[in-house]
Amino acid sequence: MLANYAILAVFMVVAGLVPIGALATAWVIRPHKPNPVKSEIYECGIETVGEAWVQFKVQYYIYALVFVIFDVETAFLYPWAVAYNRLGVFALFEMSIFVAILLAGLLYAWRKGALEWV
Amino acid sequence: MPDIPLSWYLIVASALFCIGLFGALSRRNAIGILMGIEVMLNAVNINLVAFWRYITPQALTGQVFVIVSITVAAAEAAVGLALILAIFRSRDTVNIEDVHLMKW
Amino acid sequence: MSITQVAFILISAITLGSALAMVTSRTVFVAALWMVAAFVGVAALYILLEAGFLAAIQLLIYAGGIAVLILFAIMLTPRVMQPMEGLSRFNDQWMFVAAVSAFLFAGLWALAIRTDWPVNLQRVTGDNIFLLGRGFMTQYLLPFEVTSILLLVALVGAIVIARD
Amino acid sequence: MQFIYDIGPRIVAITAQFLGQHFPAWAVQLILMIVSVATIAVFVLITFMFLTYLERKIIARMQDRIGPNRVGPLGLLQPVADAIKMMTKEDITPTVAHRAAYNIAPVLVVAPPLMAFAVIPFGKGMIAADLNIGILYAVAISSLGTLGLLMAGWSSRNKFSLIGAMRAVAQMVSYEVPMILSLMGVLMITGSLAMGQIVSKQAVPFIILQPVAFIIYFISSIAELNRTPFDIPEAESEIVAGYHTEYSGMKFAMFMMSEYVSVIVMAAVGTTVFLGGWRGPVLPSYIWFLLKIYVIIFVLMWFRGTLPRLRVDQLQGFAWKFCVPVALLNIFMSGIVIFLVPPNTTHPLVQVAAYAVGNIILAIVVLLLYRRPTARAAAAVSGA
Repeated sequence: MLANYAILAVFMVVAGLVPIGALATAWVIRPHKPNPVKSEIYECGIETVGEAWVQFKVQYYIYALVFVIFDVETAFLYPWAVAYNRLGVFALFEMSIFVAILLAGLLYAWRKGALEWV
Repeated sequence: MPDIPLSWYLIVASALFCIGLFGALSRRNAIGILMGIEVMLNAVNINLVAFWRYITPQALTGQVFVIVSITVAAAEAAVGLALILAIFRSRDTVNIEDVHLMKW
Repeated sequence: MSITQVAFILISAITLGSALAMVTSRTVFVAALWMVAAFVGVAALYILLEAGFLAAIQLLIYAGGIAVLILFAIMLTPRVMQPMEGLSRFNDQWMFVAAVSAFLFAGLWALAIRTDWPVNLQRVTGDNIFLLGRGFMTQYLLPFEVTSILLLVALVGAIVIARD
Repeated sequence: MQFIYDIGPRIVAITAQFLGQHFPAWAVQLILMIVSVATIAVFVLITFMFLTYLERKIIARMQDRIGPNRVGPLGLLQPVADAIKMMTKEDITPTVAHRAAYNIAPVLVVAPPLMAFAVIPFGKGMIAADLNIGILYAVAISSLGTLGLLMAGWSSRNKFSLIGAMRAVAQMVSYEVPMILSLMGVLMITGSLAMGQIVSKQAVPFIILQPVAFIIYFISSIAELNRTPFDIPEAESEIVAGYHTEYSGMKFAMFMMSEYVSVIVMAAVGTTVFLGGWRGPVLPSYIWFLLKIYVIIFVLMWFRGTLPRLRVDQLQGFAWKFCVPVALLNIFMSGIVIFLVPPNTTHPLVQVAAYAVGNIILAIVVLLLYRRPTARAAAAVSGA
């Protein structure tokens, strides 16, 4: 069984080597002539004003939050889906309760306007 | 797998736990503390999986326990970060030494 | 030393190294990236323990979900993205905490080595994912439904707290 | 003749036999692994270079232009010229950037989609690792790409980069949920997460049984790829180029490469799960697989040539208020149909009929549920 996963390690090495190799080749070939103006950050040619690490609105966090909750749900739903056609209809009911409780959360967020971008 | 003794996993898990503990107790930044706690939970999960594999490989309890524990970790991170954001909004800081409303 | 042992040592070194880098890095954003590396290392340990499904879940939830949540929270608190000027990243008690952690580690190490664990190295048989799915529907039905309530509470609570 | 049909496994067998005479068993295994991974990598890279050409050519045709036509016959050597240009172009690192993260980000963006190919069955017996968590592995690995984007956006220390990265990640996480849920209908039928099983259970391609799931999968993967009409993270008119604004030369090429490799991954997963994978009459299996992949990719390019960009609020609202509920309804529908018509025992035609009824009912329910919101939206548009 582990042999099946060993090829993932090989994949990881190759997937890392492809971009690193490309970047290294380019690093050898390309010119290096930095100067202060060139190395400034690019904001449409205008001099930058203020700090780049600005504060974002809380809306981003809410989306990530709902995502994490539903992501966790997959940890339960995927085994259930695999087992379903050998389980019978009671599994569907048990599953519906689980999903309904989570949907209540989604509906709450929806009603409260947490899903609006604005 | 079979040629790795169980104690190796336990040692790695306890090392990870202690690193997380150090992070959780010593960082000034509230988000840093939360990250320490997440690492501690991960260390516990390694232990659970190792015990499942080495002691009760036929029972499912170990794996179910890990999935539930991951769920709890996700819920904890969600609420904890929301609290940190709320504190940041009202007090404009995430340095928890500045947040001492309930301190003597 | 066998190949799996070498793999184990390599993975553990990466995991623990990333965790150490996490607790010591000055910038919180960089610390969060190291944390993700540690999570991936833990997923690799799960694979060595023949728990492939848990490894995938670890990647999906921790490295893909919780990490994004933490990084977003960092973006929402801009001052923490840079090291705090004039302040160390650690609080005043860090040396004491380091000593306690080291002591605890020594104790746990001794415990892990000395205890005679009742090891039972049977092969894992059957379709693990199917068994988990059936387990959630039968033996572990209560934890299964209770976690959905936990998730609901976390969702509602976090939304209420995060938006004023 | 038979040799052409299962060329992959044959070559592996012959090589293994040849190597077996000279090397110990573990070395043979290792060499075979490296060779097969390298073959897949080369295939992906060549497809990537060809796709950059194909996309420009197709979009040009749709817009009544000719597209690349100077380098080589029909402009076919354009990708090579591009590659040489990228290689020799100066690479600028902003002085204020966080150097380590800035340099690692391109690698982290490319590696996850490349790793996802480990579980793709390219043809009969041509799968690198038929893991029992197959599809979940592909989803989990692709979700790691968000971290590279955030790293790139943050480390550039450029407002446009950071805004682009945040938008991209918010969009990708929102659409990951409907994507995961849409795959579940299929998994309930197959009873396995392994890609090999998913293909072998498809006597009828699942797109016929699960059309709603396929549509949701397709839409959410376009959003995951940040392609038109969901390309808000790279909206040139608003935020320059999004998260890769600061990147130039080869590092910029890495971001392009990640985009196209992800397109191939998405098309390959979609083919395997919904279009019957490598199954098909007459032609060899891998040819079928390639044909199906290119059909999906062509539709993607068609979308890009046709549709305008959406607004952020429309996009997020569509994910949570439409895709997620509909995907859940689809799971419920599949559950009922599977209970009435068990997939392993009934004739495929009966199944097709049962799912047709199920899908029609599902469509009616969805239309009824969303009648008011759609009417309101239409009124808002005509009123404005």
